[in-house]
Amino acid sequence: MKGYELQKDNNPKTTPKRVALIVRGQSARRVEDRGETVPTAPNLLLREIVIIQACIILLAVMALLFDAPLEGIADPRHTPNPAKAAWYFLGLQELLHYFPPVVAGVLLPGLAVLGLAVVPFVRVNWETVGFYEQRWRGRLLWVSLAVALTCGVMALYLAWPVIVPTLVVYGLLVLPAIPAVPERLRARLGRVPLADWIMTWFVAETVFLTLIGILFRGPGWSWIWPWRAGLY
Amino acid sequence: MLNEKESSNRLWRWFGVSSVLFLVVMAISPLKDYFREYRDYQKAYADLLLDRAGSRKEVEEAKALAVEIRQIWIPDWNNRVDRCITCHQGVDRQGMEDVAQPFRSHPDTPHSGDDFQAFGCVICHRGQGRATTVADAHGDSEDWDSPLLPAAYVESSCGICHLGKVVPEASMITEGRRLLESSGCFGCHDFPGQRDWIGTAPRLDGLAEKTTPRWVRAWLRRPADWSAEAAMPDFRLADDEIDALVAFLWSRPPLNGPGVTGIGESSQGDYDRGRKIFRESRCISCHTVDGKGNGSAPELEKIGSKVSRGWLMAYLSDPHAFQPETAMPQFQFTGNDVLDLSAYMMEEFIEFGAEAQDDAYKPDPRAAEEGQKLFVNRGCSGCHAVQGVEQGMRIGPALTGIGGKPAGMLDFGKRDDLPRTLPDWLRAKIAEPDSFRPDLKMPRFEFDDKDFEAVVTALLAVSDEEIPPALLIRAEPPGEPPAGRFGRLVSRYRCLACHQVNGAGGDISTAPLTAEGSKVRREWLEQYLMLPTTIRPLLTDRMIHLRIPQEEASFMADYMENVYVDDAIPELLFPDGVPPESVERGRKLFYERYGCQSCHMIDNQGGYYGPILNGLGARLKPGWTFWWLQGPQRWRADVRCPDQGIPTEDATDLAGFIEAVSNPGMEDAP
Amino acid sequence: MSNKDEGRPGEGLRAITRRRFFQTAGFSACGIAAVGAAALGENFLEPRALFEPPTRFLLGAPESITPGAVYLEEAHQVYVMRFAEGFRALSAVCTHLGCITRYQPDDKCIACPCHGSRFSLDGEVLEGPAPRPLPWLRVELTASGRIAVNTAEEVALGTVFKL
Amino acid sequence: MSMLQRLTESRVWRALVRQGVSATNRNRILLVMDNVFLHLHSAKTRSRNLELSSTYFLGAISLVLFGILTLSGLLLMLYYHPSVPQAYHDMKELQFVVSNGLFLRNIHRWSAHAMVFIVFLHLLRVFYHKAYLPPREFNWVVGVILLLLTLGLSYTGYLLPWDQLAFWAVAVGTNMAEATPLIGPKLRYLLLGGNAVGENALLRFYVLHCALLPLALAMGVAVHLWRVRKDGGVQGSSGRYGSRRQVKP
Repeated sequence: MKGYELQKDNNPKTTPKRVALIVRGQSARRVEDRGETVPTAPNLLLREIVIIQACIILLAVMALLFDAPLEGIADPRHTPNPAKAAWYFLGLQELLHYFPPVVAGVLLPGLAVLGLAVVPFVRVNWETVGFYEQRWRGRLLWVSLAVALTCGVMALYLAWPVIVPTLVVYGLLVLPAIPAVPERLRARLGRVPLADWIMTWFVAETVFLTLIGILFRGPGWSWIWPWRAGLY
Repeated sequence: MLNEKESSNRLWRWFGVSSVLFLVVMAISPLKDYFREYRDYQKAYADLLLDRAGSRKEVEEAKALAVEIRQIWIPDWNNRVDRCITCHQGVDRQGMEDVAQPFRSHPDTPHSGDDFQAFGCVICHRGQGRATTVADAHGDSEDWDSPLLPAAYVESSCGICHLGKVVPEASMITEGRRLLESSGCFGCHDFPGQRDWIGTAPRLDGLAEKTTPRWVRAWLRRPADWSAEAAMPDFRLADDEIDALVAFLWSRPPLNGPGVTGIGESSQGDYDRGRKIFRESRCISCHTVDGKGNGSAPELEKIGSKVSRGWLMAYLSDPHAFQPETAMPQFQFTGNDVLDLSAYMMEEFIEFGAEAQDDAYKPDPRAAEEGQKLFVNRGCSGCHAVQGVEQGMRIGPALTGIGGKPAGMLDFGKRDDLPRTLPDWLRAKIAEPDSFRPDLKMPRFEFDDKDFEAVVTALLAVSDEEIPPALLIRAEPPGEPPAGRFGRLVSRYRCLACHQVNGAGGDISTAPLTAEGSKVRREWLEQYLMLPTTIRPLLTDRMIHLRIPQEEASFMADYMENVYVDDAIPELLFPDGVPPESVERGRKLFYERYGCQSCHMIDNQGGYYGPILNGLGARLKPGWTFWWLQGPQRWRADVRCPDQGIPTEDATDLAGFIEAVSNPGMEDAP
Repeated sequence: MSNKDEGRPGEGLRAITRRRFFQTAGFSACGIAAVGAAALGENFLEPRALFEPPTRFLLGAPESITPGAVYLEEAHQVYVMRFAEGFRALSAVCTHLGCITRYQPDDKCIACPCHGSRFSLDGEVLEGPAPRPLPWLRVELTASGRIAVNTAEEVALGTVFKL
Repeated sequence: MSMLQRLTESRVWRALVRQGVSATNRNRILLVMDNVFLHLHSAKTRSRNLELSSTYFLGAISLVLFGILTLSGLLLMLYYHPSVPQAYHDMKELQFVVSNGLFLRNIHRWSAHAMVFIVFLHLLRVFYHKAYLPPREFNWVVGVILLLLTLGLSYTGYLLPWDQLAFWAVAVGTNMAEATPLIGPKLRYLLLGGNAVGENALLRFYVLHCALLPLALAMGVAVHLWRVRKDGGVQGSSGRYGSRRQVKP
């Protein structure tokens, strides 16, 4: 196995017989022992039961208080205004507002899924090293270029809601490079690995676009302020 | 170890608490379900029945009432389900008329219990049939766009199945449909299934020969100012628009058909003779003059200021050449009659204080061009035909399904003040179209409150509800129009404008002609056609004097004698003359038993409410009298003569008495 | 945090009884919930509004039924017959296993196509596995003068309806 | 008491309930090991994983939601006809006639929403805890597929009430699918069983929602859980981001 070294931990008291994986570029460390164990029943089982019950209680209360939405019978002649999808698709619908369907409906979600699927197979994700813990200047340059490129393309399509979270996350990423920032914050942010930055960016985009779709879009997919025009 | 125990204790506590909570939460929905709203109503109804129970059986019946969902299910009709009777349990029960809703009996309608089972409730009242809560059933919930119809408009639902112009026993929608037709709504809007509506707007060719620019201007400014009966709405035209329209109309070539030339404005003609002809012909049976007339024809009070004398004479000679669709019959006036009549009318019916005529009007060609555009854009061409403009262009939106449109899909424009309901929207839209958006072209109609209600009712019936063909009652088939020579005469004299034949025709005369041959004597009919006499002095809409020549009258009387016969009416009641004992018995019945003299005059004594029976025998056949007496309402539902349930032998004797007394000396001969 | 309690006698016992209490409460609540869920499930499965044709149906006027004819009203699976002594309605559902029987005009009997039961026109079993005669149903005359049959109401064998 | 005792000591009882009261560690472990439903758990659990912050029980909650959805969905199917316009009327029947019908529909709908949310959170939790690292990379991919299946279930379930929301969400969604290069139009045609959202589409979405996707999801979940055990149990927060070296920008 290229790139990995095998290490056996021979002490059966601390560790069951397992293979430990050590990522290249880091000093070999012993795989942590599994820690103290307790019988699953009742310790875990009871917790799970309580969690299950809590879930059902929450759902039941929700079901008692709020009726599932049901609009008028489907009428192919009239599209309601606005025609909003389920909330988890509103980010996608917001993207469709800016990009042609092939980009927003196929390319971007396809890329997102592909990106998620290959997470464990990309080198950058194995690194549990903070972004600023090694060779950060060159990488910051690359990241900056990528951000600039993304924002440029988005600006072409006037997709401001995509740019905003990008810049916010980028701003946080850059913070540790600025000496004026308090040391504790720099240390805290500096330890975040690049993989986490990318994921955070993805989550920020998803959440931001979805929230816009839920809260700030009204008839004709026009921009509204929910505290003035109400929720649609 | 103790730590573990401690945490384990805590876990069990969590488990206990969450389990109990779980149980409680899960119990709420079943409880809510058990105490559904309709349960209280059904219990209240059972209590009500118990209170009112008069017998042991009724008490047991009330006690046996189960709490359950009741419904009318119509599988053959889109699977309709109406559960209104879950709460409205008294609808099909008699004797609950005095009870408060929801348990009150359904008021009497032309449809009865079996029909309710076949139609359900929602088709008439709207709302949500499947619902079992008050708010949802009445359609007040947001997801249901067909709320309960206000009681004032409930007649509109009759019109969903009854597609004809006249809906029996539903005067509101009948009136509404009449208004929609007479106001020319269909000139701009497409109404599905109402293609048999007839426009009354005249052709506008040759207007220069008929009237003056001054008059047209005044008319266009606001038709109702000229005549309160004007069918044309107020288009709120600006002065320059009116000028353009007049220029356009005056630039049309003169009429090709009947000539209006020759007579000019000469003062020939005998005014007094003209007045006599006007009265004799009973023009005011239809035309309004001094507030008289039934309003079925234009008012004539200011006709002299409107039309030219040449046009009036040409029109009186041959109205059908000008307006093929008009209800005006062809009077058989001679040339002199027309001359005198027009002399009288032109002098008598003028608007006082009118300005002098502006003879030399020359239309400005550019204004005329502008006017032509306007003529199309404002929808004039929807109702009025004129040479050079395509007719039938409807500039308004189609009204297909307007009566079922969800309120959420209506454009309320600037009207924030209106309740968000379809009837309110419709009413406001007709009353003040420009209050929604200033550029709306829709004119204003001179409607009063009742008219608005009727029109909205008729519009609410323009529904795209799917109705099983078996339930549809289409427009009454226009009764086969009489054919041949008789048909041509009936058309010339426009008999059907007032009289009904086989259910078709106008409703101005109280005398349908369907059984005329069985009803009246041929000789009388011939005379009557030539010179009508007054039969019912109380009525103002009397038979007009058409001056039918003897030959035609004779032919028509023959035709009716032989064709318009009802087999149910005995042809010969007394083949051998009226037996004297029958006359005597009849006399007693007439005066003592049935008290006919309180309304009818016979032997120059009696009431004045019904037709005079003196000389009746010369008019009516005794078979008819006999048949009539046994149920006057068989002839027409609105006959005032009470149905006294006269048995056959009494009817025979009465008919004999009337025959003998009112027509002494006349044989009941074939 | 509970070190203090350790030494006290009875504390542990109380803790154990408290624990037992919660255990009992929890398990009983779960038990009740399970039983309730079962009852609710049954309640849920029981439809409260049925979409089935009404058991009472109308035929034409009495004159419209030819004397001596055996007429199968297929929608409701009922034989309607008119004989000299009056009208009768027999269920057409075989009493054996619910197949729809057929009238055999040649043999003047009613036969079941599934297992060969044969009935007379009085509903009596002539042969075959059918355990009971075909039930007779209530025949009435409505106010509007039409014959009505109620499939939900059986009458004694031989109860004809006379006009 | 003796009846109860005799019952609990009977062969049948002991065959059904094999461990007795789980008072001893042995019985506690047997409880897990012998039980078909609990054998997804290891007999012993790392006490660190009992902490809420270790996994937030997000996977477990997802599974529970899936269970609730399956159960409520099965019951709802009993009053549902996948045909136009009966499907919509059935929603009304559930609300107005069926005992607890609306409650059940509400639970189904909100659970579906919650499941999408929780599954997404689960994915984030696993990512930030670096629980996708080898040897768990395959299970991560399975998880991503499960997320897609969850979204697919939500989406197909959307059409079933046949209301305006349903109709237009599906009309837009399938038009989006049409934008896929090459296979797009075919895909839409197959999905809808025609060119417009209609009777066929409703039936297809119904089959997808009630049979195909749940089956796929159930199998995916089985693989997912099996891999969790094979890869060494749940991986909670490893609590070791990088080294503790000082950052020197």
